[in-house]
Amino acid sequence: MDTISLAFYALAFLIIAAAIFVVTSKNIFHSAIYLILALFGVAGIYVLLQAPFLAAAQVLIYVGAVSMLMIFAIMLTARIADQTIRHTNEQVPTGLLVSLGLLAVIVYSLWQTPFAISSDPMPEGAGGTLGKLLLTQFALPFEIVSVLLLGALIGAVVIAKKDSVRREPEAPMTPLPKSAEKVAG
Amino acid sequence: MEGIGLTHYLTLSAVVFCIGVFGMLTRRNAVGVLMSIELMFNAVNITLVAFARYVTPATITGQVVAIFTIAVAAAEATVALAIVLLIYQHHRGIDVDRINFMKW
Amino acid sequence: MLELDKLVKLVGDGIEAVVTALGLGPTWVTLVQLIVAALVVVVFAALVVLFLVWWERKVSARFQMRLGPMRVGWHGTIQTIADALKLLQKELITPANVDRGIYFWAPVVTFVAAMAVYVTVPFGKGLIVRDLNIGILYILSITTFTVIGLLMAGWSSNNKYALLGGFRSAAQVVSYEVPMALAIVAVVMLTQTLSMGEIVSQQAKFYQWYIWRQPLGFLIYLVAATAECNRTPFDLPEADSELVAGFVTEYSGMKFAMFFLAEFLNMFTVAAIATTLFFGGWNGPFLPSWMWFLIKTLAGVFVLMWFRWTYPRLRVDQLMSFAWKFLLPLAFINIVLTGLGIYIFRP
Amino acid sequence: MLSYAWLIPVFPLCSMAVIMLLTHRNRVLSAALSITAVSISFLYAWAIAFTVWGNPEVQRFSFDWLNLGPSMHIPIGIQIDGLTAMMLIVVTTVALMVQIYSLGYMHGDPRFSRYYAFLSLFTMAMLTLVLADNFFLMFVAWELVGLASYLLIGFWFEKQSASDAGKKAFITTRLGDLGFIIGLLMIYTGCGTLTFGGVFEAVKTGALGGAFLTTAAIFLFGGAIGKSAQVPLHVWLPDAMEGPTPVSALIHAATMVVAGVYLVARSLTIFMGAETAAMTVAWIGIITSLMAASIGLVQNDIKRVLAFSTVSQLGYMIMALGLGGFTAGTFHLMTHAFFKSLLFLGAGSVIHAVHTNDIREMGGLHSKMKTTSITFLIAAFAIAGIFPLSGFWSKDEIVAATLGHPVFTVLTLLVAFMTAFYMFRLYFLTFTGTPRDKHKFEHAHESPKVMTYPLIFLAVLSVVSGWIGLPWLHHGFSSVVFHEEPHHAEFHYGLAAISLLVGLSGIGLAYLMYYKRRIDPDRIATSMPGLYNTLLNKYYFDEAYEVLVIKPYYVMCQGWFWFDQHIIDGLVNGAGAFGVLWGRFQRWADETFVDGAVNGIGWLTRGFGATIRYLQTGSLQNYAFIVFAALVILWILR
Repeated sequence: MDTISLAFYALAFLIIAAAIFVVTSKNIFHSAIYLILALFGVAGIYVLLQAPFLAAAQVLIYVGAVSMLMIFAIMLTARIADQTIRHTNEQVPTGLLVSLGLLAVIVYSLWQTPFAISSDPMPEGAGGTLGKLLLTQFALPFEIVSVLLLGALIGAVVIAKKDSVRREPEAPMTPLPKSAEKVAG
Repeated sequence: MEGIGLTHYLTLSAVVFCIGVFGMLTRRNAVGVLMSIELMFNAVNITLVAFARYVTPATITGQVVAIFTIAVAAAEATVALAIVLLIYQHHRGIDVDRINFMKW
Repeated sequence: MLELDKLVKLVGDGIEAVVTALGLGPTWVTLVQLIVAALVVVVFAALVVLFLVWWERKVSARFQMRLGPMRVGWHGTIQTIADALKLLQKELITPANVDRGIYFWAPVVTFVAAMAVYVTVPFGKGLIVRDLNIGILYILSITTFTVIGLLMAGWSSNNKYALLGGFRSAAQVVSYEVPMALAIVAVVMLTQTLSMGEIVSQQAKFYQWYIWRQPLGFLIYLVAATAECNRTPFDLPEADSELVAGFVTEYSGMKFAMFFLAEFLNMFTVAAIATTLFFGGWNGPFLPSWMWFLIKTLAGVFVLMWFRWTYPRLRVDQLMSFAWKFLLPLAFINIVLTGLGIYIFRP
Repeated sequence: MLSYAWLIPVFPLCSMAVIMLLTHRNRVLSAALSITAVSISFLYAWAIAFTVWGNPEVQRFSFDWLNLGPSMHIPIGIQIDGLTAMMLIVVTTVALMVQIYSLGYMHGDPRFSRYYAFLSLFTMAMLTLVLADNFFLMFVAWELVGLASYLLIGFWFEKQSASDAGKKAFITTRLGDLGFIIGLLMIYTGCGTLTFGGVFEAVKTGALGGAFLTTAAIFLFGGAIGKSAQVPLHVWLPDAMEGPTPVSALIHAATMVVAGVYLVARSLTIFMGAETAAMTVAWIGIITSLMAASIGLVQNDIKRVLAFSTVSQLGYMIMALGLGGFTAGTFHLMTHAFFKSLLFLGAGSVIHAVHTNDIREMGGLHSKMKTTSITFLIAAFAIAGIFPLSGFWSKDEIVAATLGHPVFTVLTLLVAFMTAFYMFRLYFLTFTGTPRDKHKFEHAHESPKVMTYPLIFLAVLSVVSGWIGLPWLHHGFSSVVFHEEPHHAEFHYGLAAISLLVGLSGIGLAYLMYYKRRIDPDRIATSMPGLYNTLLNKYYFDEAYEVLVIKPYYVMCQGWFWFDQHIIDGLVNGAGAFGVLWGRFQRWADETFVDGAVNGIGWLTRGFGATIRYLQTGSLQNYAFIVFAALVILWILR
């Protein structure tokens, strides 16, 4: 067994195990940590697939930003003692069935499909080719994604802003009537 | 066994994807659902990068698309988590099966 | 001169010879070499931290017109070692209601993340573990794990101060990572490469240092980096007057030491990156390259210490608005200016 | 530089927009903006003039504005030739002077900023009008100047007479514009284009001609009649004097009213291609001129005298153009713009000093207002055609243009005589003699410098602007407005002498009557009461319109009102009553049959929905489950 295979199987094991923990862990915070592990494993897979730039981007964005957001959301919406009685809904058996069915379907079809494997060399360098592609052939999608991110940013701010929840104004403090003061005095 | 090929990566991707589907279908916690969806995104990304490596290595368009996926996933996570926070403020809880006020 | 690259090569060849003699393949050669290199880096890092802790105490003392540690060793030089020994002996207290697994792993993640950065830091001529072609990007992404560690610690301690500390640190680091990354992007626009080794080799001469072409970028980097390693005036995550000790409140003994270690390592890392990106890395006349690297980096560390003992702490809302409303636009302006400069001056 | 000439109207446009949107609260800033903008245009206009006059080629710059296929294609653009350059200079010069002058005149007005915004709007529109290279853009600008004129006449809209005058001006000129539109449509039908070049080409090659062209030209001239206040649509101009006096100077003396003259001059090729139309133009011009001049003899309102003088002089120009005197008409246009705006501004200065328009309450003001008086005198000499002021040269060209038409020559000289007379009547009554209203005289004072300096500047122009037409210069003024081919009447020393003599005799008569008081004007008036009253009441034009147009219109309206009230409403009410009855029946049918069916369907639907609503759980995960399950099932079933 060569190094690549070793690395692949190790990473695949890591990813799948972590992913299973993500979906089954009772504690949602643990799920998040396992998610980070799985995402890190995926970054490793990218390295194996000779996409180091993408691996770094994966870690930077998923681990650095998306997971962080998840953890934030968890911390803001749950407490450590929050051991909910049920962490899954009543769809577990049927869901399992469908997932396995889907897996069977996908695996069957991809094993049946002959892919046109090409043996061209990958381009040298880390991000150069990618950068050129992004700014030439994919310039339009690139710009659209930028706008999308901006829109998501603003949208998220607007949605999550405290003021967006319309609260009833609190009843103003009515001053005591004069007579009451006298009585109190 | 003759090395690791495209099929291996695709199979791994399929497994991760189906785990994600399972999580999405069964987690009660909304953030949990979101995390499952992130898993599915990553499964798809593995596919894209694997195709870029094995099918079109010269023009690594798959990696470009993967970058777009990551960007879109980030945007999706941002908005979704904002919504989650809002729901939490309204309902004091983010259990997806309790957020069914759209029914009937 | 005292260049170390020959020595490194010698050791590497020696390992190759030994491993091959044991009848193992080239994969194992690389593996063993890497392990040895990692050990060397860990030892080096430990030494650096020992030195830095002592130095910080001395510097702070001088700033306050005190002497600092004087008793253990010459001018208290081995004071830190004594402290480390004390910490090692201490009992590892695990509070009752913590989330055990995460509580255990949090310092490890933080420490490993802090260490892993050194894979691609060029300490001197030929002194780099792996000159990755995504070098600087690698460093940026690995450092994000530090925050994960902090968040884990904050959450798992089941303590409101710890949680708040974790929160603050995560928000702060995520916020300041953006201007920092953008400042680095401006440099990368000039270098046209992400590899640390190449970036250093582009700055062989004094006038080629990128700080001359990126003064604004350097300032942004400096501020953002100070925030990244949670130093004053951005030390809110462990603001002891408000949060006891922030996310480390519930940690003791060796686990506390790991956080401590990671913090000082981060400081060194930040200064090392600044040296590499802006101050020509290990390039310099007369002295051996690794010495130049150390001089420049320690000067950077000194600046950070100087900040710490000079400035008061920011308020948390000021901290956030400073990052998003001032530093980020400034970083964008810097990128635009850099782009314009490249457009004008490159043929 | 020429290709950026479109910027000239853009500066005032910008200043208007900025004043309206931003600076309308700050009067100093607004005025400064407006004056700066028009100054830039002024400098640019002069620069363009010097470029063009050295190089008499027509420059055109245009782009597609509306392109609806080959049948409907309207480009807009600008055209710069000598005539345009001359108009640019006239417009920007007078506009600049008036805007500076207004600083003093409108000082303290509560709507000061708005005033400047309107002035900018007007300047922009007028500059666009003269720059246009086609009838379409010209028409747009034509309407815009009309709008600006309306806004400025009614600027003091609190005064009933001012707002009425604004409406009168707008509606009256619109009548002319109707003719203009019809003329344009005819031309467009005839040759399929509205660019000047294209239309003139069609006329020259004979593609457009005969009775069709004549009709089109006369309709086109309708626009000029309205805008330039020719008979019978001249009635609005005297009323327009209700606006601020600088506005009268700018719009109703120097620029907008000459738009009609400009239109005729610009499309002279069309009129030259249609004899009858040209003669109509000439006749209307001379009739207007004669009539307005005669009215001017007896008016007592200083601004009205000037207004009728304007109408009269416009008639002059129109007549000259109708007789083919392109150079004469445009030359007089320019000189008239300078001295008439000077006269108006001088009158404004007087009004500013004594707060009345009635010359019977003035007198002897020369001692109090030296600058105003002297500049006014210069302008009066200029309009009377006294050598060597500008009016002499241009009027002489007009007289020369009438050679060959003896009737016109005689009438022209008669008008010249009357002009000289009433101008000096005005001058003597205002500035000399004894003050007739002591109180007002006491309070009179010279106007501030911002008002007198423009007067001096315009006085200089009134003197020198005629020298372009000096006979010993090559081709005289025609080389400036070079249009089609050089066309220049020879200078007639005899004619010049006669017209000078006529002017002098008019002045002499006025001198005798109003300065020396040798002849009593009142006795002449009482000896001819019919004529005097006719003139004083402006030939009863307004009354005639009242009787002939407005009264019948009212009667007709009342008739229709009755018809509407009784016949139409009766029908409507009857229909309504029937509708109510029918509706009652329908309601019964509706409630019984239709509602039954609808309720039945609703009941059915509700029952069905109640059964299957359990499918909609509202749970996202349920839906997702169904999606993926369906995927698997579909794959299996494929």
